Amino acid sequence: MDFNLTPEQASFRDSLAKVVAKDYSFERRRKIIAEKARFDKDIWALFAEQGLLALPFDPTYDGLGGSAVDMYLVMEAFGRALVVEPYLSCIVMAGSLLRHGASDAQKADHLPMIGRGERLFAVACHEPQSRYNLSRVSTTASSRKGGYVLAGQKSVVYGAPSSDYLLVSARTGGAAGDRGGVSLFVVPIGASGVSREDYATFDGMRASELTFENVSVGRDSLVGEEGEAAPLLERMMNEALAAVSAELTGAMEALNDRSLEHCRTRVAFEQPLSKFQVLQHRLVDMRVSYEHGAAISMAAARALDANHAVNATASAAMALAGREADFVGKNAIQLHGAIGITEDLDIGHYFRRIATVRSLFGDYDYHVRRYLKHRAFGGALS
Amino acid sequence: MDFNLTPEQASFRDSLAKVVAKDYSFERRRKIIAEKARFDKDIWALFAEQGLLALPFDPTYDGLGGSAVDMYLVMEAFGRALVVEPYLSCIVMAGSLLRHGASDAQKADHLPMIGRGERLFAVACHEPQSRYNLSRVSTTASSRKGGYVLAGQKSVVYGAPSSDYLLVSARTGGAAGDRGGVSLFVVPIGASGVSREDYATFDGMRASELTFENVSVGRDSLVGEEGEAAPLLERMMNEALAAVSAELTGAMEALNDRSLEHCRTRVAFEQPLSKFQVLQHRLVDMRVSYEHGAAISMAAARALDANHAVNATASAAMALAGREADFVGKNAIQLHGAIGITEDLDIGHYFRRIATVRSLFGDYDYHVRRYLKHRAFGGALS
Amino acid sequence: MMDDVLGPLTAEEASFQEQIRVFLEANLTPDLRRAGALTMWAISQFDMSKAWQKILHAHGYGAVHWPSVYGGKGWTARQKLIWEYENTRAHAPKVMNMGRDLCAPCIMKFGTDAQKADFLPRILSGDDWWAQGFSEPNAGSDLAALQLKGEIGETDIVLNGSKIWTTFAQYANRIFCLARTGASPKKQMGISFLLIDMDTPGISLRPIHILSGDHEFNQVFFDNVRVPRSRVLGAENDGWSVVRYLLQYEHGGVTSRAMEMAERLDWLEQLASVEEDGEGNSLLNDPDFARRMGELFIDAEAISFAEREATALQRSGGPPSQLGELMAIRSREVGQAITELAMRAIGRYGAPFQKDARSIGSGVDAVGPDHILKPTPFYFAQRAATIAGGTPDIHRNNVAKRLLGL
Amino acid sequence: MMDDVLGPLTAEEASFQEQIRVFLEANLTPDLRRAGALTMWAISQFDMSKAWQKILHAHGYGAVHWPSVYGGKGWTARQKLIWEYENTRAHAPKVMNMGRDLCAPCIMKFGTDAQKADFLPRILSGDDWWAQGFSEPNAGSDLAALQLKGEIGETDIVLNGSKIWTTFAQYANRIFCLARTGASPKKQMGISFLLIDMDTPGISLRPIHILSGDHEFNQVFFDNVRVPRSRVLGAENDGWSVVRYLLQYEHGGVTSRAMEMAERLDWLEQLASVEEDGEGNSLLNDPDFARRMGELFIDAEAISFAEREATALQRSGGPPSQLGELMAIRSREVGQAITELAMRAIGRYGAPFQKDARSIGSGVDAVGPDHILKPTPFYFAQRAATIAGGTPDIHRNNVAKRLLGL
Repeated sequence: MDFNLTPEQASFRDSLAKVVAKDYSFERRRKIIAEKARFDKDIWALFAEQGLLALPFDPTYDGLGGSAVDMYLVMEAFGRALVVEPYLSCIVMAGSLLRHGASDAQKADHLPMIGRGERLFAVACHEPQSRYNLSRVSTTASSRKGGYVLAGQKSVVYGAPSSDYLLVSARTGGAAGDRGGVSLFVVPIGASGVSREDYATFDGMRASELTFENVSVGRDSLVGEEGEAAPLLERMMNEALAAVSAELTGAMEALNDRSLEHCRTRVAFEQPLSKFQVLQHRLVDMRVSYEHGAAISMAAARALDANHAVNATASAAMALAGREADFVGKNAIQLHGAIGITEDLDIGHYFRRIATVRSLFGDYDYHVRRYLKHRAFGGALS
Repeated sequence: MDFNLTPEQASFRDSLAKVVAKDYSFERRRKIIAEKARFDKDIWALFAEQGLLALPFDPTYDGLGGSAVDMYLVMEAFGRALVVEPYLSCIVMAGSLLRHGASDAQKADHLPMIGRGERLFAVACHEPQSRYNLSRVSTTASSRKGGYVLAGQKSVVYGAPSSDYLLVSARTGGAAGDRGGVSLFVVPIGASGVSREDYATFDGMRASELTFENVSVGRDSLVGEEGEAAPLLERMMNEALAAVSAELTGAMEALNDRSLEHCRTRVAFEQPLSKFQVLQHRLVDMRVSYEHGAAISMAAARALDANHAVNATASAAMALAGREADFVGKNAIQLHGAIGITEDLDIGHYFRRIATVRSLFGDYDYHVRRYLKHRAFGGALS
Repeated sequence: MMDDVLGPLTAEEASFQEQIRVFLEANLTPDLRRAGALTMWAISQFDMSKAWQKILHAHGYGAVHWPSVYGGKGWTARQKLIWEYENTRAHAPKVMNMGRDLCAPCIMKFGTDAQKADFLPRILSGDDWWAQGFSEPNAGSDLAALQLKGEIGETDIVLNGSKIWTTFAQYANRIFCLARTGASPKKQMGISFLLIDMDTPGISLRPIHILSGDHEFNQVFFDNVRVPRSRVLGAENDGWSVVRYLLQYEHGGVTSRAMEMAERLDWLEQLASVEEDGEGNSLLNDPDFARRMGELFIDAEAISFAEREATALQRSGGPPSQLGELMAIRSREVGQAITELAMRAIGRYGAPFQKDARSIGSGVDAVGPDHILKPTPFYFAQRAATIAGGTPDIHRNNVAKRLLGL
Repeated sequence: MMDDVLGPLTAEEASFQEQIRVFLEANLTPDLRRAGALTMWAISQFDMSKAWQKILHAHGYGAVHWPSVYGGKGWTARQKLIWEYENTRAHAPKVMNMGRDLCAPCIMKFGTDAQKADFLPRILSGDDWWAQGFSEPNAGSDLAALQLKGEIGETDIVLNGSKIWTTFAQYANRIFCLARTGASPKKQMGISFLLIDMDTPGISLRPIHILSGDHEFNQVFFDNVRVPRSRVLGAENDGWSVVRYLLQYEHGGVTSRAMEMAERLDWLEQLASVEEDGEGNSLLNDPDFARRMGELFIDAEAISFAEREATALQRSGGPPSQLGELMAIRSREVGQAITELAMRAIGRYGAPFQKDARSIGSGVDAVGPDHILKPTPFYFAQRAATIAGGTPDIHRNNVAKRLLGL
């Protein structure tokens, strides 16, 4: 989709496309995910060098002050390339919590290091029964002299295996499910009492199950006010949803390019597939899906930048981009036939990522409901 | 669909097909609906002569003791022919209430007359705010010496304009929405205090808005026990849903036949439409819809006959047959182009009937929920 | 939803908007608004739409999109959008537009000075009403297959054959038609574009009622109809050039899909807010209804954003979007789905056929509450949205060819 | 749902059912059941499925569908259905069946006495495991386009080329293949059906992992592989006759779609009953989840009824249904949709990749609760349901031609 970008944004978009095309081929990705760590330090250094890791941060902390539209452009490119390094969890998500919640001292401590690629964060805010509800926190933070003691469990924490620090949500008051009483803490990954089970995920990344037993942290590890983390987590989720939607848009674009090319060259029944009318129409519908997914995803980025209708638009984006990507992913597999369902071709890896992020960030139904909740009905027409 | 019918049923199906083909052409239907009454007395007499009006009734009352499968076959044929006479409201619905609820004296009074086509009933059990909930009754029946006095309003009562009697639900106890406290009464259409506004409906039929003001009826007009009409109404609704599903199945079959024929003969871009692969596939999908709609509709008939899982299967049928017929109807219009959306061709009349019965008997969402309610989840697998 | 369509206004735009609002407020009678709100297909009830055109003309708004030399306003794209928006929001009648929006631009482009002088002012003033005679019984999606025969004589062209799907021809006093006036191996050639008076001897009509019950279309028969050769627009036998120009207007159009959807969604929401779920609660809180509504809102958000972004991109000097036909595939479907859900919303009251009660001035009361009058016929009429102007299959063929290069 | 599949049983059937239940109860170890329950695609974990075949054979159930002369049971269709049902219900492993269900019927029909004697008993006993070598890199949906070259010599046929999508070939000791052994203008001619030992020199494998992570397929390379001419099944160059016979078994099959769906739906329901909605309530009560589940149940009710009705019709002497291919279009989609909803059911725990934890005997513990192991890889593996055996587009082409006569 041709967006109404500034000249700077347009050239940023081009340069991102070149970077991933040159340095993040499917072959290179294959090598990265064949390694246990699934984290290429050279790539991360390259991202740092390109300013991508410092993009959303304030210049005060060596950041570039990028907008949500800028982040859209990064995630779109990463979606095309199926980047597995933890940009989403570290820069977008942990970055959001630190930008909006951290004290000046915390920012000064962490953001420049993150921006240089020398420190990584992961967000440990989901629990086994929380599904997509970030207020459903059972992990506790009990106040002790000079600090807190954390106890509980966090699940499917992306990026944790390669992180130095965790941002952990824990309850300082209220009951599981209450919006109030959730607090956020910076915890070094190696802190005493933190145990970790690392594993691979279907989308080529890594995550952990984390257990906190008697983990002592200082009062200065609190991010934001005690018991007031819910709005921070909500903002983070909205930024994550916009970013994921952009990533899905990039994936759709790549899938459509590959599918079109495949149909032009693959012959069956003595004709290229692209000569069959049903397949032509399928390709058109896939393009329709891409265009609508791209539109709503950019709408979410612009809503973040304008700080207008953020919850509703972020969920609209995740709902629709997710639905469209699902359609494109399934049909790209169908058009490619058996090779589409193997690990040999990129098509299936896009499909796995699409399915997985919908599991991680909420499916269509969930986000339609969230949209409805934040877009209150009743007499919109004056 | 080829059902596993008895030889008698198979020949009944054939004879019904012949009757409607011969005596209920689209031309004849056009003439019938151009008349204000939209009720062809000769046709009704013919139905009586063929035994269709006495079909579901017990032989004790001059009925034929037909099964729900038999009724399926009638409604399937009527669906193909778009019969506008009030068979569904009078024979299926009022018939159900009388069969299952009426006293021997009431049956002896009414059923033979109905079977001979000499008396017609309509079912006045829906109110302006009741939607599909037959327990949401605000009409009241106050007990008076020797009888009751009815007051209230009934809406969109199909068949009322041509009826002699109404079956009216009214509350003898409980509050609107309570299952208990709903009673059922036989009321002559001309009873003092009954006022009627008749009108045409989009599907070529007629209905009325009815107002009951101080309508006195005798105690012998009560059908079933006082306050216990809810199960009768539920049974009636299940029989109606099975019948409507059968009707939709017949309509789908007709639409598919017409569409196939149209695509074989209509030329565009120098080829018959049937040569375009997307249209071939559309026709296949329409056939798929028909087959599934037919299966679930017959399943509902068999469930009624076996008196097993009746609520769930009737709603499954209405949900699915409705969804399939909607798909077939819309696509039949698309395949026919502009002429499909005119009153000149039968295609659009099928479409109107399909849309209208879904409004009258509940849409897909409603029946999926009703199915879920009656098919309780949880540990079906032993 | 309507509130989101325009986006933020500049001070200048706000004052322009205010001026339009004042005009509409002062001139739109309840009947006119009702006619606008009860529009089933492209055009509102004719007598109302005619009355409204007279009012528009009297205030200089007869054809705001036209170049000012012909009586248009010379507005910016943004001003035109605000005009459309305010008219939509106020439920102004939709004027029979085949003359103003389709034929007039062709006359301006291809017409002789005499043709311009004869026809344009009368369109503007609402004295002439044009029908469009393109489709034929055997030339629908494949327009160039048309067969209306035109024999070119010394002074006249003699027409024999028929046109069909001719919207509101019963109200038109003129009709522009395509006729096959020359032989050619290529079917797009040998066609002439004719400007015809409806009262020419030999023209007769057969009414066609659509599923909403409305007399929307006609078949127009031509039996030795003599049309002066001066009534050819553009060159004889080169009518296809005119058609191609016209189709830009028909397909591209000036109306905003997003606005149409937004208006419908607001209407749907209002409907649902006065309906119950059968349990005594508002239909808006029914989980299934709310979900379907939410899905449509989300679809509309994407379409609306795409439209605004494309407009903004063009305004800032970017290329015009190549995606119009592609985007319309989905937006037409969404537009239809809204009308379908509206019919669902009114439950069993979707059944009554109330053409007369809908007709302004008929004096016939509605059965049931007034808000049930529109949904069913609107849903039925809007099935045409995926037929008129090409079926989705035709559009997919085009997009596959033009955009995907297949 | 499973409870509805068989319908009412006669006393005789019930006692037959009881006998099967006793056998399964006594012989299905927890590991075997787990292997059955964790089947991702057509066949369970090989070592488990092999062990199960040995047990089946030891009890006379090695190939219940075969004619009794070859060691089958000679059961009625109804008894076979009850057998399938009880096996499905008890989660018996799905045995690698290309030998037993596809190749064996062809050997019975086309094989020489020597071929029958050599191959059939070893299939029955679980000593031989056959792979199917049909598809090639350039012959998928269009099978007859195959190019594996077979040069017919005096005693041997020499093969060069490759086969692909060869399920579980890494476990097979035999493979049946189609090779192009003669020239012909019609591509279905000149093909031979060969019975080949996997340890023949010149055969090599390239493993292919599917999206579930499983090593499901292989590419099988043939480099001057010599196959004795005695290993041709049927006539040389007339392998297509054998294929056509075989495809009846592959497409028609003995398994019940309704049963497969019912099993999945019961599983889905169990999954949902142990999952929460994020607000502390059961996922079963989530309106969206329940609705999607209800929709699938309703779809399955129709498919199940159609299957029972067709079976009953045939049993009562009616014609065999012509609708198998048509009905499978929808039922495959529904089968996939169930797996997709199952992945949705487990929420964020859909992400972990746990191939080892799924493998019986690996000793690797699951991350998260045990019930999350299956949904994601199952969903991914089941994408093959609309590819293997023909895409929906291919089936629609066939139905359009054969059933609609287009």
